[in-house]
Amino acid sequence: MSDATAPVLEVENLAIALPGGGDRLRAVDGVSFAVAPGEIVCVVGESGSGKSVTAFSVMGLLAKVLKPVAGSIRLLGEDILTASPQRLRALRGDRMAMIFQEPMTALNPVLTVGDQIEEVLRIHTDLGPKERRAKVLAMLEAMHLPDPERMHASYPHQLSGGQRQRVMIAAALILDPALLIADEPTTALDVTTQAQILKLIREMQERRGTGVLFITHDFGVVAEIADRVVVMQRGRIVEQGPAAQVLGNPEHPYTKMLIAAVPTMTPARRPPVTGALALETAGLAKTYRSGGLFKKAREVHAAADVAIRIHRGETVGIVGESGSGKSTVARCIARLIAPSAGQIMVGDRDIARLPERRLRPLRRTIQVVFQDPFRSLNPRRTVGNSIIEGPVNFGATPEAATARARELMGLVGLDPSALARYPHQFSGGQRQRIALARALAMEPEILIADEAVSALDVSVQRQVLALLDDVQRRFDLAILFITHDLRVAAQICDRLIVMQRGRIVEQGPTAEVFARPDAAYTRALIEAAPGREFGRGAGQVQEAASA
Amino acid sequence: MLGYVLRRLLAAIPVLAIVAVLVFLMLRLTPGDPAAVIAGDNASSEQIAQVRSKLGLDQPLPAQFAIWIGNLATGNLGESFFFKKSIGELILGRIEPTLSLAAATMLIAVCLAIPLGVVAAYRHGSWLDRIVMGVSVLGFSVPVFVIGYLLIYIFAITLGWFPVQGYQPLSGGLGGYLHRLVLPSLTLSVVYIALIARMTRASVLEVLNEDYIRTARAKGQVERKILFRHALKNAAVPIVTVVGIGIALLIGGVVVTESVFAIPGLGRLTVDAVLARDYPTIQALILMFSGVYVLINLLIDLTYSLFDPRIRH
Amino acid sequence: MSAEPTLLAPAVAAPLPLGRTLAARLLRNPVVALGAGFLLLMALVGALAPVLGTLDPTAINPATRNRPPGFERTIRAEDGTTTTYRHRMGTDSLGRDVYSRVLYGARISLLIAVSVAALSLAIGLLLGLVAGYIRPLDGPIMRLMDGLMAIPGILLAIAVVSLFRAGLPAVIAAIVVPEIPRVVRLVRSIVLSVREEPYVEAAIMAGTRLPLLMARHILPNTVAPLIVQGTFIAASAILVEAVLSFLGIGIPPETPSWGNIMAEGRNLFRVYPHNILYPGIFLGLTVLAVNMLGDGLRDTLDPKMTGR
Amino acid sequence: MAFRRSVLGLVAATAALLAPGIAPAQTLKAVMHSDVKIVDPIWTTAYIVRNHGYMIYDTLFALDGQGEVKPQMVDTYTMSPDNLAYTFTLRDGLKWHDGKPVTAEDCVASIKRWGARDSLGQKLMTFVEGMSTDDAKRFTVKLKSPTGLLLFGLAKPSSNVPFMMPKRVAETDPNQQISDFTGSGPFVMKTDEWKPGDRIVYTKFKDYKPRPEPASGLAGGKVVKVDRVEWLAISDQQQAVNALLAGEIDLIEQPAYDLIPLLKSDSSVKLVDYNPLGLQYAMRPNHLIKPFDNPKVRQALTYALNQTDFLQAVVGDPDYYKTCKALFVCGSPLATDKGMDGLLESNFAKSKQLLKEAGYDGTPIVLLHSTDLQTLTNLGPVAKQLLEKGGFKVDMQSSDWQTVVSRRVRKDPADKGGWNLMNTSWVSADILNPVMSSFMNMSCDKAPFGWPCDAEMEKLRDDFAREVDPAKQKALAEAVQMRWREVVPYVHLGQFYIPIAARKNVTGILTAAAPVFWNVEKTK
Repeated sequence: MSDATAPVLEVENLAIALPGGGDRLRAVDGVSFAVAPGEIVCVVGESGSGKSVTAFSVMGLLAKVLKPVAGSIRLLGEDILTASPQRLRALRGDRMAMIFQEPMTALNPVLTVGDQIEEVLRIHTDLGPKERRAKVLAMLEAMHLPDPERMHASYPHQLSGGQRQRVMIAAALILDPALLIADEPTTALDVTTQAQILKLIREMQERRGTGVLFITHDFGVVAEIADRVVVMQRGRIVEQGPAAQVLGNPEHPYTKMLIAAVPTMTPARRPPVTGALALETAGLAKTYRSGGLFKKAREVHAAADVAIRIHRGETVGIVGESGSGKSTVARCIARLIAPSAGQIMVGDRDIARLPERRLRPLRRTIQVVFQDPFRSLNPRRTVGNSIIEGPVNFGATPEAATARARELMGLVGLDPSALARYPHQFSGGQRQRIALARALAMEPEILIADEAVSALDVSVQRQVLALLDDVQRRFDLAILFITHDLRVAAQICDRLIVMQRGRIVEQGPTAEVFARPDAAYTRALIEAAPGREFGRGAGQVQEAASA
Repeated sequence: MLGYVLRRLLAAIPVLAIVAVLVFLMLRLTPGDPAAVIAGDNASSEQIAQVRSKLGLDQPLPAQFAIWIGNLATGNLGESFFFKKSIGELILGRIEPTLSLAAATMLIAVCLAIPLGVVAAYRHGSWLDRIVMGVSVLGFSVPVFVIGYLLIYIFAITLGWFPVQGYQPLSGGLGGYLHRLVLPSLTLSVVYIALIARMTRASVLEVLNEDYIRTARAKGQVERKILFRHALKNAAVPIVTVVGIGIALLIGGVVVTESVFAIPGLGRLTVDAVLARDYPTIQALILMFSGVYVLINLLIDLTYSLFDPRIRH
Repeated sequence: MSAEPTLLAPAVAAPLPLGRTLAARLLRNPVVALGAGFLLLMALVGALAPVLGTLDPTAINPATRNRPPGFERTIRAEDGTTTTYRHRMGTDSLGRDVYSRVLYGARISLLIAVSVAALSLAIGLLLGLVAGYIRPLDGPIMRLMDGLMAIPGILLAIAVVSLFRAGLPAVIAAIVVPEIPRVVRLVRSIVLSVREEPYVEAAIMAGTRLPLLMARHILPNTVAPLIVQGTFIAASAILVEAVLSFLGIGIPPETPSWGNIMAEGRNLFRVYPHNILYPGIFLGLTVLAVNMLGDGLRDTLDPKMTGR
Repeated sequence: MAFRRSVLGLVAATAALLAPGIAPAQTLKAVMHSDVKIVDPIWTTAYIVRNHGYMIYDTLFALDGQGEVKPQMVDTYTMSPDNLAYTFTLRDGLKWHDGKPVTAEDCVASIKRWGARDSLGQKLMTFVEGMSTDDAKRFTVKLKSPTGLLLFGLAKPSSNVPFMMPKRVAETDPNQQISDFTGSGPFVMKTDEWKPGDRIVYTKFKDYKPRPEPASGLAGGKVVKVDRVEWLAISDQQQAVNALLAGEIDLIEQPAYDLIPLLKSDSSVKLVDYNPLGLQYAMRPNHLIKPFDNPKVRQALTYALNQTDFLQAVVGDPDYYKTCKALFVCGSPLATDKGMDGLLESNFAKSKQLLKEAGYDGTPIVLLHSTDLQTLTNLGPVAKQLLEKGGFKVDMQSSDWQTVVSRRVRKDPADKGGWNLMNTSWVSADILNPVMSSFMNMSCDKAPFGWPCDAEMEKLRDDFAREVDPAKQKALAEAVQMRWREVVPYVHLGQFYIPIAARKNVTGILTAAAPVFWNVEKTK
């Protein structure tokens, strides 16, 4: 709260009531902070912390069921909570603007990009069509978008994710608002794109002196961009202060825990694993063909010439951005899809082409933990039934399988009596534990974790990673770990495979790859990771496993 | 685009072939014997047999089918057993009333239903919304002919505003044509108003929850423009779909409405043909309706790209 | 989901997704309660028709045709005793008691509604599951369904009715056949989307065989949409039966169904409106009730489809 | 509301502006009992086609209002002394619609085609030695033996009526339909405006030369007093009546009985009884298969049934029905009650007794029931109820009339697509004597559906055909009726009358066996 300049935004003692039936009475309570001109304030917290509700209440865009019950929000000294709807509309887009998490859905798919940026000018200015157009083109240019003329006439679906977010920023900043609210603006983007967008926000904000309220869950991003940090937990602010202070010297235990949970970008040196070879692929490829009689046949090489070796007790990571083919490889190996070419050797058997009937007996060897904890368990079956399904398929009696399931529940840190419950009674992290128990119940040799921790909050993520590490050692598992997150990969993988456009561009021991990346793409990935210097906690993983 | 249309038309061929086989088999398995109907009340068995052989009904089924398909391929729909006219001519003579009825019905339905649906969605949860939705459920719940009789009773008999029945071709003057079209198309449109209003409401409601509506609000846009500039165009695809399905299903309602209002259209021709076991006419009609269905589906798919730039063919 | 507690938050009784609490939740919805209540009433009326002061609904009496509601007739029994019977809803063109016919008609109309819904769902479900999961059969089944879809339903029904001898089974079949493709499409689309769900893939990875996979993981997902679809099919079945009767190809006229009574009465709409009025009210209200039930069920079971 | 009214006003105003003077006043719009789909009155017996025939064709002879045979196209005729040769001379000035004169050759060809098709015609042809043309206007028919059937046959009032057609048309194979609709009758068919299922249009034939006598029945001068007649197909009776009351049409040939009170109560409409003989209901058993192959079971029908129930159920208003036990129609010369005592009085005990004697095993009899023809629909349930009381088991199978028509010609067992009983109706003019009445034909396989077989009855009919003396004819008719009682080829269920409903300003509807449109006038 700088005294030199009047703050753009002042939130004081804000409280917003939740409709009845929630786990707490207020979505946010007693929230006070300020944003000065030219300052980037990051509000950071895990899901449910109330950070987005705060942002939306500033815009006056709260859902009708959420009602501010106390406090004030002042934009340039004007109280927003008591402003008339007309006044709010006049302020929105003009004095304050917002960009959102998902640039695809935040842009109207049936209107051109230029039209949507111009809309702001039409609402708030008296400019003629020509002037508006000129202004929009200039803005697009300033956003470093190629070929502004063409861009102006394009529809959102014709743009890449990064370009869409640039368009959103253009629309938000075209009238030079005093305040820009950015709600997780880079979460849905690939890491290289994220870096560019963060840079752009920084650049724009510096040039125009805009105050920015930046909502994020990612400490990497915070480290990259924040001037000041506000940490929220369960609707309250637990700590706030200059970025260097909060990140470098947190006071509140929650902040400490969060920061400790962020994996470091510097992987520990791990001894090479020398267990038996569990899995080997050669020339693995998956090609999708489309088209027919009147259509040009099109081939998409989702994966090509993939050769992977995994030993028992070893964790091999596959990293890459979306579309790199990393998930395709995982699904081929799990034989959820049939590869187009190549071999998948499990022990001495090639399972690449086995028909389902002959594959089934071999299924237990490879198990998968999927990304989405909310969809990976059948909502209509008890957790116990889900866990014993596999063993019973393979001849175990339900009683024996249930006994084993109880053991496994304990092993993954859950109460064995919870077997009778349904998935919706568990949190996301608990469900991932259950999914892991289900996989372990099959006594697999190979475990595929397909973005298994990507949907989890950082503190939960740390626990699950620790658990994975633990069970690997217990069962001498070979783990194929698919992720887009370099930090996570650095944390857990013995060896790393980097994929781009369906092909492996680099592989090697994790520390080696991070220290001396060979491929340009690998280098770009590492460079782009936000807050590269930030993060520690590698040493704390093990102790969290039992939490 | 052209390639897409061609591909879709080609894909329609197997569908129509299946329809042809289904219809052909179904008719040949029915107990009615057109020969007996044609030969008349006092015909002897020999006379009936003669008629049967003259109509080619004594040949084995595959041969009959082959002949029919062969004729179709040359564009010959065949000749009606009863009307002593070529079926093409028969159908042509009946198209205008049915087309007029269908067009007027859909026009009324769309013009009334879409505004109703949009308003209901915007005033979601209000008494207005409940009334629109309640009345539309009622619209689903009453048989077409009851609606027809009610409208006739009120508007034709009691008030005398419209004629009770009949059709006047467009060539007989626009005024009379419209005057006679009002009640039948109103009757038939009730269910479509209900259908389209509900779909519009649902679709607009869904769109109103989209992120880009929030974006528009964040820009300071007023609600009216949000509704019509942002929401309606996005909601159009499901609405167009339901309108299209409506057109394709119209024939069912047309059959009844044409009977109630004595309109000489394809619907009545179909019922007459079925009751008379006029195989060639039934076959041709059903095949034609199926073709229309396929074409309408294609047209709908093509109009999608008008509303949604993401859909390109 | 902030801090991760090892144990669960307070243990809640496990609610079955389609269990008792759901029923309670459904009945709290006034629309559902009203619809279900009315349907129950109609079912009771149909079942109890014989003891609700009715006559034989098929007994004709040429001497007292087309009498207005409230007309009283003296009935002479075999043993010579006489009783006075009041025709609450008048008599029809054969002197049959409209009140009795309407009450007995509830049986037929509801029977048609229920059996059409059950049959089209059952057949559609089977075909849809097969099409959705057995790749080589998908093409042929869906092409056949496309063909069936392309034939206007009412024409298909007319054709099917004339295929069999006119009667209840024929009418039911006639209404079922055009409904099947829509159910098949619905089931197939659910199957296609559910089979991509991670928990289904997990079951595959667990070595679960196809029949079990279907029954355990796929089928339950179709239940809610099918129940909703079923109510709408039931509503349309009652209406289609009325229309078939209107066109003169419904169930035999001596068997009373609402559609049938109305179809018979329609020629006399102006002179004797009671013939069409009473069954019309029963039919309209019942269809309304079914539709309301369907709307309510959909809102509760399948919020995504709301308003369709 | 105000808005709607102004829109309506606008529509009405546009209508007035755009409609080209409405249709000319002298157009008569009629709704007939059915749509004209087949247009060959020789080929089908359908009454609507007969009516169509009376519009565009003419006959050589015709029955007048008193039921007497009168020349129509024929000017004069002579008989040879031995009654074996008839020579007919055509009137002057008869023309086909294409302008060519009507010739004797045309008439001979037309009689031949009719004789090949019509049941009475076929009988008649068994008497005919040969036909020859003497000149353009004269032709001679030579008989093998004397018969009263020739003139009566040529004047046959109802289906199939021996209509005269041009030779080129009359030479069409009798089993195929004609496709040239040239006649010489008082109206011309507008083939270009004929839309089956919608309307058929006739215009006045300007060159028609009516006879000088006043019109009487189907005979006399056929003077056309309107320019144009349109028959509209309105399948919905209620709508037809609505249209009549609203003045959109001028006439309904067969208004539904239940709607007659509505018509009676409206002062702008009148009901005209044009056909004093009316129509008759008949029930036909199938003689080929069990149980009606047994005469006793057929006799049980005559005891179990009664006419009143049927007539009340269908007609209701006693003004429009008559119970009549005479087979050849009450009000006709051959009407008699002889041999009818105790029959048709619903004597269920007697019926049950007969069934017991016959050893009826309770197998349900299949009763074909048509549900789409107004005048037949209610017969089925009444029949079922009476027969069940009379000891039968009845399986009433409902369908549309065309299904009945195609099913009744099947000789299969009842449970394999055949049938046992069916109901129908015919105009009395078709059954005025034993030869005309087609259900009385008991020539086994050659008989119409039902296929009754009785040599004695056939002999009586043959005798009747040869008889020319009316008194002896009557005696023969009585004998036929006595024989009918034993063998029961069919059961008649009563006579009924269908009035024409017309706007008050429609006058001149003739009393005749068929509804005809000459002499009909439309005044302002």
